[in-house]
Amino acid sequence: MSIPASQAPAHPADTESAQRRPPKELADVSVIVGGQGGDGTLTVVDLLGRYFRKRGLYVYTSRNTLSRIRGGHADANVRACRDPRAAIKAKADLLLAFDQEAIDVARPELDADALVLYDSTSFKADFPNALGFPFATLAGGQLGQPIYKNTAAYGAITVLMGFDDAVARQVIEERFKRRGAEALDKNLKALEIGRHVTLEVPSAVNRWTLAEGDAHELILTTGNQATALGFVVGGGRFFAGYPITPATEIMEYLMRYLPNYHGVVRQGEDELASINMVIGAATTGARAMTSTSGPGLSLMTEGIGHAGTAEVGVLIADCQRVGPSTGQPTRHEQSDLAHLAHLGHGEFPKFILSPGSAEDCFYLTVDALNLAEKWRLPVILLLDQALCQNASTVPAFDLTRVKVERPSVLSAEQVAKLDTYKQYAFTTHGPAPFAPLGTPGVTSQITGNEHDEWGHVSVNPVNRHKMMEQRMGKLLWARDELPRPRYFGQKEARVGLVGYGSTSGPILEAMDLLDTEGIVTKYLQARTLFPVQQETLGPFLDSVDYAFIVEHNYTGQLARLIREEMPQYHSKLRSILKYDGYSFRAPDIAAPIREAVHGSKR
Amino acid sequence: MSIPASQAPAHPADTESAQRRPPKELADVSVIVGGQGGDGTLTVVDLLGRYFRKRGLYVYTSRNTLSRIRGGHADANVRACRDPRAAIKAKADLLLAFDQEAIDVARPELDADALVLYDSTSFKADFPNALGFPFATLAGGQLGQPIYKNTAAYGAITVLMGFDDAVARQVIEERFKRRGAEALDKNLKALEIGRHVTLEVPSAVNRWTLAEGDAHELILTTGNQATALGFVVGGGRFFAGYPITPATEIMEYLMRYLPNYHGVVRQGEDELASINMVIGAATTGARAMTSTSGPGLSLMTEGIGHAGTAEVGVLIADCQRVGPSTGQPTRHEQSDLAHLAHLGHGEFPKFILSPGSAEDCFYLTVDALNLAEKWRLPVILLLDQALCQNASTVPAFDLTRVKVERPSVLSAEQVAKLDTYKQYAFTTHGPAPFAPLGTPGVTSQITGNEHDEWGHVSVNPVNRHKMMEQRMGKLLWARDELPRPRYFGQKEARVGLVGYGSTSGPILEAMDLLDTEGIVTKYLQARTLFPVQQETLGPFLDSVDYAFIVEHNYTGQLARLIREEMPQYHSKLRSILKYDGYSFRAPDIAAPIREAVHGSKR
Amino acid sequence: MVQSAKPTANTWCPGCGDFGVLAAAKKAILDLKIPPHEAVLVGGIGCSGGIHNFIDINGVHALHGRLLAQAIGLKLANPQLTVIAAGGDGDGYAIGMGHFMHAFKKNASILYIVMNNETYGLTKGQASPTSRLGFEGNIEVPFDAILTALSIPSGAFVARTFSGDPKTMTAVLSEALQFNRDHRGYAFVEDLSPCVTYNDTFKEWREKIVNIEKLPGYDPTDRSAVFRLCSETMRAGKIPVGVMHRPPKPTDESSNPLELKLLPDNIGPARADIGLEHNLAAYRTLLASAG
Amino acid sequence: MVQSAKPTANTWCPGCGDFGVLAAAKKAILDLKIPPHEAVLVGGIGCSGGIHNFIDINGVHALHGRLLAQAIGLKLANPQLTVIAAGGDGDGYAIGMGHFMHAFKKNASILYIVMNNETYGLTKGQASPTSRLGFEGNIEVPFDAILTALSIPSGAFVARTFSGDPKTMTAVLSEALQFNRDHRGYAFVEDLSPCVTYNDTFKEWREKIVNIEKLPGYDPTDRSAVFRLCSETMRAGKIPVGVMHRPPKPTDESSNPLELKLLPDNIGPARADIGLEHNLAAYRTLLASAG
Ligand SMILES: Cc1ncc(C[n+]2csc(CCOP(=O)(O)OP(=O)(O)O)c2C)c(N)n1
Ligand SMILES: Cc1ncc(C[n+]2csc(CCOP(=O)(O)OP(=O)(O)O)c2C)c(N)n1
Ligand code: SF4
Ligand code: SF4
Ligand SMILES: [Mg+2]
Ligand SMILES: [Mg+2]
Repeated sequence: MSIPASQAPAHPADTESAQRRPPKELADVSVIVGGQGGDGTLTVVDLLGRYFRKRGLYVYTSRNTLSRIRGGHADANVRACRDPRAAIKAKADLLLAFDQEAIDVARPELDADALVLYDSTSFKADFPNALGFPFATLAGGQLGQPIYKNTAAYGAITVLMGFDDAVARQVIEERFKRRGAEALDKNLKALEIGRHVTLEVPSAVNRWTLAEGDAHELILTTGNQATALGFVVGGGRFFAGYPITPATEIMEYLMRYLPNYHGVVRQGEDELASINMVIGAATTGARAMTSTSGPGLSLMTEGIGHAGTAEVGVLIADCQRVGPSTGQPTRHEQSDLAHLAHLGHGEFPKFILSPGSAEDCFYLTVDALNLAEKWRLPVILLLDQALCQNASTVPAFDLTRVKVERPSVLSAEQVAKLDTYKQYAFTTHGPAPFAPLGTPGVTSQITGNEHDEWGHVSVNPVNRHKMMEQRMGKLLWARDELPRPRYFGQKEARVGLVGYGSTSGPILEAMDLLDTEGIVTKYLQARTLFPVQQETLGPFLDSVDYAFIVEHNYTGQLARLIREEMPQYHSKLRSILKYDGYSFRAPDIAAPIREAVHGSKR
Repeated sequence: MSIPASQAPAHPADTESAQRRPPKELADVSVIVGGQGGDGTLTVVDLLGRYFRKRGLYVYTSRNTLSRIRGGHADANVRACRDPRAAIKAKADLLLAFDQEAIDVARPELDADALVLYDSTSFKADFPNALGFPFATLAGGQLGQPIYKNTAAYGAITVLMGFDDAVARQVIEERFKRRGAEALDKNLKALEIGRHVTLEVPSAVNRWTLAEGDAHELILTTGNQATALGFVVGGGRFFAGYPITPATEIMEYLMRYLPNYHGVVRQGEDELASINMVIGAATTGARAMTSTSGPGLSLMTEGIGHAGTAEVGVLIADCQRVGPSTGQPTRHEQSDLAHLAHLGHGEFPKFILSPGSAEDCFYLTVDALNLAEKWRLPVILLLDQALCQNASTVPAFDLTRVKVERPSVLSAEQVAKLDTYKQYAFTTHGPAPFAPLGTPGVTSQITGNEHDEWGHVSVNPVNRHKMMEQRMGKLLWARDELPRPRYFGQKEARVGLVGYGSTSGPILEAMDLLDTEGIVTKYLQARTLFPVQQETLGPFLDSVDYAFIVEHNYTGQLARLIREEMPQYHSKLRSILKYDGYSFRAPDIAAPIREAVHGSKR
Repeated sequence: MVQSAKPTANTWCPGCGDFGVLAAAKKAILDLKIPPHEAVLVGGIGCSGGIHNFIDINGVHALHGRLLAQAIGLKLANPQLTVIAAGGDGDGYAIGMGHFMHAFKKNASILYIVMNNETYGLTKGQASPTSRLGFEGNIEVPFDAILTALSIPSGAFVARTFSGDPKTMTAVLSEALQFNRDHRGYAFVEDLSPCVTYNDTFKEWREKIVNIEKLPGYDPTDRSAVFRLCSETMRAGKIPVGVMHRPPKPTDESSNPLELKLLPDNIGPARADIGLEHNLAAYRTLLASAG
Repeated sequence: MVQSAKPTANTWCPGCGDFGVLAAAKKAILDLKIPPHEAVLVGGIGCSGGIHNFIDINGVHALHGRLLAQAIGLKLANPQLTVIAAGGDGDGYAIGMGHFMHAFKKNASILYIVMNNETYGLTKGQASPTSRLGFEGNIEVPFDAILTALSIPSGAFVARTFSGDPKTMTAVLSEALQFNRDHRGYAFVEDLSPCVTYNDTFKEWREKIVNIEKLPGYDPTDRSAVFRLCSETMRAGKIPVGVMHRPPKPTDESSNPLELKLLPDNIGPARADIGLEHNLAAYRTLLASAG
């Protein structure tokens, strides 16, 4: 229940007459904050997120920024929910708008009942259900600086949603304590300004109340942060990268973390330098990674192939964004998979792993480090903008689930017991173990030219043939060790979904939606994308009538990859695609499934 | 018929007793010349090739060189045949060896009856049927320079094969006339030295005679030269590249040709510069190309995607070699297709065309230029080492078959008649025409960021969606214009072969082989590899029981690409693969087909 | 008039040094009466690289670091175009460093403007190759593009300007563009262009800049002399600005710019007649020579 | 003794200048008593780059142009290794130019030897960035690595040697390696190493080289002075060789090499203990700080 648009207080002046209603309890709330870059939209979202967490709710935040520093439309979204949701809510309940553009952009995202709270300093909202206060004027007048308008607006929201006053203040304190006493003081005052004016509008007071959740023990993190943390505890000690949205934060976190563990972080002069520094570092036995996004990834193509054939284990985190070329640097897409699965001139083995949540980023990064070193090949950690940068609440990371295993690394003691040490010895089951450069007693040759077992250049056709089989054999030999999918939904469902990365959030929500309509589904969240995991996908596809492959690209890359490897299933595969820079909302996924199910029942 | 090994004149001293036999007529002869780099092996092959051509035979030459400048084993092969053959003969009839290594390397390539002619100056051949003369000693003694041993050996071969004396001399004259009188004179003398000693061995004289062919009107060229020529007549005027085997000769030919046509060739500082110079040039309306091989191609990944999304038509010739990384720079492989078909972060349209012979290189390069410009996208001309560097006899190029069409280019006059000019206008059928930068009356914005119709940066999701469809739509809209396959063999055959590039030569020979055994086959030589040509592959696959996809790589890249696009045919596809750096010989292809056919008949 | 792509609204932070470059470039183009369709601005990737959107000539948005390659390709394909490349210090001196160096060697008559703000603006303020020690944890000595430009034995015009001094900047850009249009070779101008958001150096730079042209011993035709003057100025904690190298009029063809060496007739690939008919005779000869 | 990769047979043309570098490098390593397993030679792609196959230390064959990045990664991961990068002028000054420049800025204590033969040997004699005008149709001014090295304000050791003078070369390489091993920073040595097959300059270079150290005013701590000396020598048609920059012993930490700035304890990534057990406490604190 909510106020019909016609009765809405469009402006403080209109509100006096509004009747009192019992507050609606929100167990799943979504707030958009929109304005120009520099309006402080992210701060409001951050404050709300902090409050929601204290209320024990699951939180998910996302943002739409432009590839520019100030100005231009920017908005952010925060969702709080009693259920764990790692997706943007289909429709928002409240929009805080700092200009009309924010309203126009958000309009299709707003619930029919949504309220627009806005800063009436410089415009009158063109929206039926709107409530305006001159936050900038008020902040300017009382604090001397209109920029506090954002905290004032937060204050208004605390009233609208019936926040606990003390906790609402506590949130401000936590957020601003490091900015000095003056900033803290002014923000607290701004909070009061916002509260004050809103309290004067009876219909606005406790318009909603917020459900209480039980998710108090969670941490709020992003995929980028979780990846950086996973890298450290997985023994990663060398990182080289080059700034690029949405990957930069991995480097920035590691700049903070790694120096405490004898680790090194270098910003390279470009991505070519970065991947090659990482390869150099890895030859000494250091666990090493780079992170990048599309343009940088394309530049690393030659280097990744080199690591493959020289058998140097390295980790590449690819934070996908909208491509090709510079594309849309701040927007979401999953369109690098086809490239990665077929990457580079010539043929070499690599693994492509993809975590399905910020939590998974942590553990899968550890696995990726172990696998890269053991199998002596490049491992790609395939992320995407939403996974990298959207913050979500996840269980605290558990070190007992972390293992650092080094079966391929020979110590000086082990080497001393050998008769011969061949860096590229032929085996029939896996990579030859290697002695990192610098190991006493042996010298190595490491090369990207075709080579014999010693690492010496060879054009012998028999040797070439065997070396190809030795290297490519890893794709078979490693199968049992590669991360398994996660399965969700009803075992007996005949409708399957397959996806990876951040689509997991909206997929799970879509399944719940469909469930309420009696459509039972199940979901295979792929965590190893390459080599294509026949042994898990096969039984899953066998068990369904058809499967929807859900991904953010035009050509259906994951579906094509499955077809290429498992063509016998082709008639079961259907694609749900989105390639406009925005993430799926649950209904985007539910709708085509509903249609197919009803269609097929007709 | 030939001499059994035991009766062979292993050394001049042994030969006096050998009986006279009627000479065997050679209608398909293969000669290997092997030694150390610097022994002049290529010269002998060149001289033989010239003679064979004068005899009206089809000629095919190939070489195995190391990635080093002097020394190390090197060999070359020349085949002459009354039928057109663009493949190395399965077994060679004659080996000219300058050292024992040459014999050891060539041994598996020699016919059971083959003769080894060798320079006995420094070794005695370990081979049953061998004939040695001390060419180096003789040349050193009589000419003062042992290096003329190669021409002396050529002299010996002219006797063995019953060459016409005058023509054999004429060949020397043609080859050395530009090297000055002394060089010519000494080579003529060396020829006589070789003839002289050989004539003294009765069993060696006219051991074979050479069939006469009727292919007198052909030219001898390589894929690289034909591509360069096609580029010029197709209106190509800008080339930028970076040296890399086996692509360098395209640049070197164009350095000679282009300046005569207001054209420009630049050696870039690397492949990144090259592809981006080419893109820059193409924005002015110049038809522009780069050529490279694997490592350079990988580096161009970002640039090619940029051309795709900025809609700049450019041509990239990829001369495939053994990868990944530096791989085997001088060796043969077809392992870049998967990369190219899925190239780069994000998604953009491109065409991948592949000529099946040196002749086809010429015409397909012209087509590629027309298509790149018309469709405003990158076109990849997919070549391979054997196609690029092996010389073969082909019909002289026919300018009446060349067309230069420019439907997408707006002239100043056309522009003047427009109301609005949008570089990226939405259409429903093909690319918007463009006015090259510099066209009076209009200015353009060309960008790799997502953009609106004007070329202005846009993050609007509706625009993004439409732009993706506009660009990717080209892959559908252009289908009718893309080069069609060539078909060979019996229409009614139920066994199909599919291949591309230089594999066409050995495939056609294998089909003839199988034909003699009663196995009828047919061959689809694919000339458009991407987009996968369903409309031609479909009917072909429908018409056979199964199809062998013949290619030089480990994973079966073409077969996988077909599966990805046409999974319904998966059970008909079988792969014949080779990935040891050497080209197919016909029996390599015939054998698995024979086995499959007999197996399936069992 | 045909309606075609027009400049868009500016997206820079208010006060950004790049506004100075934009204004000066517009004025120089106007002063030299270059028709919009004859001029091309190739932008890099970065805040600065967006400049091509804000000026009424042809615009090309290149890949990060590759603007010089595209600009040189453009110029060689159509030598009558006035070609300006403009981007940031990250774009030009980090990922683009190889092309930066080779542009001097190539010596095509294009102008390259680097808007040096000693940081990566668009990716939010990381250290760049010109960042001073300590900036965002930077531990690498800053690169000095002028000293390096002087080290390359080419006939390029080299200068440094400051966004806080638009008059001088306009004069320098006009001179550089005229140099290009006279086919005298490559022109490189580094503009000190503060990033007011992540590295606001306006005040500091205003105090530190020293006009090299006013120093005793200044001779813009003598690289070593200017090299020494710059080194000394820097050692004194100052920043030299002004024209650093103004090559004398060339006396022989070996110092011609690239486009004239390659295209003595000044036609070039874009304007070559590629119609088959007009080339038939020449193509026949060419094909006859092959094989 | 464990049997492991040993040097292979040489593949260079007889007389190639690179033999001089190989001999000098072997001798320097021997003289400094560097155990084979502690030294790594990272080769580029080119004839010269094959050098890592011919010397009894660890060898890495990098990608074309990327040897410096691999070498620096190696050094930072294990600062106790003696790391030499060695390749050609094409590898280092064309495709590798960006890394060439940035290696000075980075200033890790590794040695980089460029075997400059003014051509691309392995791809059969095309013009390289150092080729003179006219060589194989070259129309770009040759790049001079020494002048440019002097233009970068870093604490690097810089020298040029000549393959025809192995004694000096050995001395210079020994000094450079000792400089590295003392963690004093980056060392760059350009060796003039003729390609006897495509560009045999032995005779010419022998006549043209001038030892800069013997010239009046030589001061290897003063970049501008050496810059001028070199420029003048070149103007006179000669080629300066010798130690071009020998930085004084550093007096403060800001001139420390990269590996010491990053790893004051000199342990580094490769030798860090990454066992979970030994890091548990620290990891717990780290994780607690997140979220
Ligand atoms: C290949 C590639 N790597 C990284 C990026 C991300 N990126 C965008 S702008 C930029 C740096 C911009 O710095 P600068 O060139 O100094 O320009 P400014 O914003 O300071 O004007 C980077 C690294 C990219 N677009 N492409
Ligand atoms: C990315 C890439 N581009 C091109 C090549 C081909 N290539 C091999 S060696 C070489 C040049 C070698 O010249 P230089 O570095 O001077 O070495 P030299 O042979 O003269 O010692 C080139 C261009 C390659 N291997 N990789
Ligand atoms: S971030 Fe800096 S460089 Fe970018 S627009 Fe703002 S002030 Fe200018
Ligand atoms: S080609 Fe030149 S550089 Fe290469 S090995 Fe021979 S002489 Fe040396
Ligand atoms: Mg900058
Ligand atoms: Mg060289």
